[in-house]
Amino acid sequence: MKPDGIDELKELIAFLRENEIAEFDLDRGDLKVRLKFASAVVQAAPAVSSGMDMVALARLLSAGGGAAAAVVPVAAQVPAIGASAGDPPAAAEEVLHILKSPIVGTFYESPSPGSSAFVSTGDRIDKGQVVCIVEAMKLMNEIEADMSGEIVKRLVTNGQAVEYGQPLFAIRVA
Amino acid sequence: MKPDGIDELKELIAFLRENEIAEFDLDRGDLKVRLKFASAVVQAAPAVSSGMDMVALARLLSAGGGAAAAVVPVAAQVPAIGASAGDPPAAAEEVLHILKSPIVGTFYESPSPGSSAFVSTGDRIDKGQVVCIVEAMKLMNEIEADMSGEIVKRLVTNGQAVEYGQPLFAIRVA
Amino acid sequence: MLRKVLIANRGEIALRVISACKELGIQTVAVYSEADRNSLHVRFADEAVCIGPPRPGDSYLNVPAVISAAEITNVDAIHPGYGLLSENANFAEVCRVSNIKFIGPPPEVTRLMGEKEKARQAMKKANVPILPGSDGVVADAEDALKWAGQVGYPVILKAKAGGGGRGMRIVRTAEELPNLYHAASSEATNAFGNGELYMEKFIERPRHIEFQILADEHGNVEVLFERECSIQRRHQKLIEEAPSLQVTPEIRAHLSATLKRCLTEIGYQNAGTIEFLMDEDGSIYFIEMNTRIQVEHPVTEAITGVDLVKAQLRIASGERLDEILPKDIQIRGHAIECRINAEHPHRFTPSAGKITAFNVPGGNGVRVDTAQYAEGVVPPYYDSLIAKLIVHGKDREEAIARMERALGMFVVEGIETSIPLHQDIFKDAEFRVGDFDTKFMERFLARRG
Amino acid sequence: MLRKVLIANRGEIALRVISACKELGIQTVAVYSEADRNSLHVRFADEAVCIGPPRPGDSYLNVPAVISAAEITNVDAIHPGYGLLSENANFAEVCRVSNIKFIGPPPEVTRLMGEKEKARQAMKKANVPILPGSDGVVADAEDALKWAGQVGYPVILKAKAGGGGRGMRIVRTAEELPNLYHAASSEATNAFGNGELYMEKFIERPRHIEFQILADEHGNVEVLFERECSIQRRHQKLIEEAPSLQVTPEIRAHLSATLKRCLTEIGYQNAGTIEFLMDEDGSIYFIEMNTRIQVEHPVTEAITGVDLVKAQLRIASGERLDEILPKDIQIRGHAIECRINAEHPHRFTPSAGKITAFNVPGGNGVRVDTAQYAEGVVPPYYDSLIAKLIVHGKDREEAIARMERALGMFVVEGIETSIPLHQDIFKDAEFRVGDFDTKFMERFLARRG
Repeated sequence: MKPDGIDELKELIAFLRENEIAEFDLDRGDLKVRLKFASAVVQAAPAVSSGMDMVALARLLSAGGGAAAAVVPVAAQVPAIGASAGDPPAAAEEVLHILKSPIVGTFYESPSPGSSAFVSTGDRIDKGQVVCIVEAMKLMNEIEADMSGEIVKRLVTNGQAVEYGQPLFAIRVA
Repeated sequence: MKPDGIDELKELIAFLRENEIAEFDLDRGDLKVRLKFASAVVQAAPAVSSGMDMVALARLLSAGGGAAAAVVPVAAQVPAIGASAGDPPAAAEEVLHILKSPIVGTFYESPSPGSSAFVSTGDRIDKGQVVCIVEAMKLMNEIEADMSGEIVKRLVTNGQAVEYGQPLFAIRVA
Repeated sequence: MLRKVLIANRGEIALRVISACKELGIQTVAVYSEADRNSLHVRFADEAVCIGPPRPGDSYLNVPAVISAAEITNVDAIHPGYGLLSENANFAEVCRVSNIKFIGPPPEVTRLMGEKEKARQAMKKANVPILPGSDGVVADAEDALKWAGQVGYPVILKAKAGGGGRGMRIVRTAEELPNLYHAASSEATNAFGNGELYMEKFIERPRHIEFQILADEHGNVEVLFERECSIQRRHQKLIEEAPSLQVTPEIRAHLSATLKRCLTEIGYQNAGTIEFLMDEDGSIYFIEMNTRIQVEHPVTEAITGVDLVKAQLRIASGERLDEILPKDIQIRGHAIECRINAEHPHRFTPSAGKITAFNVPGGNGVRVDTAQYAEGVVPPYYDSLIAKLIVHGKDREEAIARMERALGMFVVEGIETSIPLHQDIFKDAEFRVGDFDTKFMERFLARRG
Repeated sequence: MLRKVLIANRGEIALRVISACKELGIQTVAVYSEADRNSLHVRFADEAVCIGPPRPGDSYLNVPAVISAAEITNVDAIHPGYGLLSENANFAEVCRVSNIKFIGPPPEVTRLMGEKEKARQAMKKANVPILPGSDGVVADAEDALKWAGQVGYPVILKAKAGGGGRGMRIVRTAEELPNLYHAASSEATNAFGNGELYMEKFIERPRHIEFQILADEHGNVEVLFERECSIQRRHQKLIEEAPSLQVTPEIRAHLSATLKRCLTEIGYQNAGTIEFLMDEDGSIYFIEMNTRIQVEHPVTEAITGVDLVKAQLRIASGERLDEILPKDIQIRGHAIECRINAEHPHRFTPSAGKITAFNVPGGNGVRVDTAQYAEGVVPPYYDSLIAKLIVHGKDREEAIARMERALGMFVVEGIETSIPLHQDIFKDAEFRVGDFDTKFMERFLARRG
């Protein structure tokens, strides 16, 4: 399997399936694969592989001289968009920048209830521009964009509790 | 298995399937494989390796350049001599037969103290020939050769306690 | 003190005995089948001897192999654990002939207790209550009425030649007896060509209660209270607790005194358990004696602070009970054990295989007895018990809460276990109230659907 | 009862508090740094909030982050565990302002006990014995002789301006005092330009003894006996036991009564520990109070049967001690704890990394408190404690034997741990006799070479 072996990975999975493999681990040099077919898991099992994001996996696997391995841990909280664990292999792939919450608190889209949102999907924003508020301990903390670009998606809802590092906005970097 | 060893991986899996393996772990140098067949998960009792052809497996696994031995499950009792994991697959290899103790007890080389040994290194023996005694519960159990051939090495010393399955003699099968 | 002991068992109980030996400074020898080569009892014993292929008959039940292993390792004694050779009087006799101490009662006592009717008579002689029976067939309905009048209703009529429920009737009042007698008798005649009936006291809601005893080799016997073991499925215990909610201090004191006398007379030695059925009205009837350490012994250890396996080893070393036990043993708190089996929690099918993740719960009041570990394998050849989870709390309520949190923190992946079943049982209202009997699991499984 | 509690800690103590909450039916919220994402306290809590990057200052010690996490999860209370924010009076005050119950004493009490001299005075006022000191500098050798005559020899002279041992002399008799006084004073003058000296009672072989207390919010205080914590290296406790071999029933009863009175006066609430130094002659002197649950609390739980963390939660829920504790708490048996650290057993260098195998000992009388597991990672950012191994036996001898067998069955691979160090200590004759002091580890390490 070569570094860019998405096709081979697919082939392998198909082959495993054909052979009615239930679980499969492979660890070879900088490559690690672990999977469990959903059908084989009789029930109740922690669905490690269900919802396995093949694109993200491929990106991880293709991470060139890959230092770390692609793992699928129990509580893997890899955000669907923009895991950006490596550089784009081919071009085509668009990598979005994720603006994460620097603090724990409550997310607000606007400076006060009823007023309009700081930013909306499709807006162009500049680095340093206030994009939302995270309230912590009664303090309204203005959160500034850390990159210029275009808001592609807001990833939380107004009034939602957010933890440290939680993705708030996906930004197409200009 | 070479970096592009998907074919060999397939061959291995086919082999495992043929041999009705339920689960398989391999850890050799930088290669680790672990799998579980779906059919085995559903049934009870995967009887891991019993009856598995270790020599054939060794040959299969030695295809690559891998250093360490192919180890498998729990009870795999690869005898020191003759497992030949790792060396060239081709002919050259001499496979020795290991005569194991069928019971727990004390090994004696001769019928009584002072008398000469049943067999010595270099002796030709026939299947069914008594090669030693294992004393258990005051009973002298005569152990017979289960193959004809030549005694290459005695693997225990006179008067030594032996457990079930302990290698007693290495025999070059004629 | 014994110098070196061979443990003729596997799994958690082998490890339990090894632990006790280590704490007493006794050397240990493990025996193992080819399937158990990587087991923890092999790893933690001072020596280990492979005694045969995986099948128990070829290894753990193979008397010559076990004795030979004991001889080549030069041990003083063999601890048989539970199951396997533990109640095999012949094995105990071979040990004796081979000059190896068998850690348990003498073979004669094991043999006596192994024969149901003889054991019943021995107990009866010592005034231990046994389940009343008609001592042979009753002549007719008249005779049956008389007998039932003596022991009290309900009673059960059973065909002498019978089986499978035919010729069997439960009788709850004197009025219905004659009709039921004739129905049963003619059913028996039709089915077996023999209409003779015998009778027994019938217990509507039997509880399984057992008493732990210890006896030294100098004629002293102590009773370490009871365990409640009614949560069973097909006669396999699933959950045990101590003390029993139903055993009053009076019953406990009275029965303890009787058992002490009885077992002294019999000449019992080492650890043993006397099993009873208990009626709703608190009447209690001897069923049988187990002449070995019990799977569920840890609940007794929890409430008494006595290490039963260490006591076994010290008794076998010739010590006296008054050297081994504290003066005044009190029941302290409440303990519950769940048997964690490698089996499907709904279908009860065994689930052997490799354990991929294994995280045992710990913390206050939690004990785990297990020989399993992450990356270990549950072989298909032996019983499905992979761990015992025991909790101890100041009362039953605390013990239940503790068990629930411990079950929730017990992670086993790779195989199916009974953990989800136990979690469901602990949520069950009937279980929580504690007023159950040996038919609990039938009702529970019907409720769960 | 509290409805939902946030645990402002990590590792084994976070899991310990989660367990206690589960047993009381309280919902739990874990907080975690990015380094602890896969930790068991995150897995077993009902909810979990990431509060910052790995460094403690940015996460576990970050007050706004912890309070915000409590606010967005709408908890009633915060349990601080030990270390981290547990003795931070300002944090307790922020909790109060935020209408979140801080599970511990009021900030005023924490603050009082945090200031050494104030704490000493508070204790002295309540007749708790404190280490005698000269209340400021002594005027001259004459004055020093007089003071030493009052408190008894040995005493120690210390430079008021001093440090590093200069201007310091231990005085064992009145005869040698004048010369030593002048030597110390001139040494101090030379070193610091100030020859003033003060004096303290000197303890040749100090034992570290501490008393566990519980106080409710209604003015009731109970003392749950003492712990012996003299086995320390660089003021880090390694092994703790309860009870202490040196504390007589008289000392225990007298001190308990005094502490009860004292802490009632101070208005103490929740769990706390009073640390003492004990002299060879049995004299005992207050050092400081820890206003939180202690790492070594399980040894007290083992000998008393009281769940201290559940007691904390129930106290914070407003319950009274007489509802929480049994009428008559007795010391039962002997308990010992080993702190298993991720560090080299000889060089004491920390050893972070991935744990490849992790098999905790179980069985009778063994408790393990840990948040580690096979394939888990010990991050390099926090303290090195990865597990507490606690044993309980009928006496110290049984506890020691049990600890030795449990240490031998504790398998940790992938990182270095202090297990081999503990095994060596348990073999040490001085340790086994039990007659040691806080300088034990120095002697032990010198012996071991």
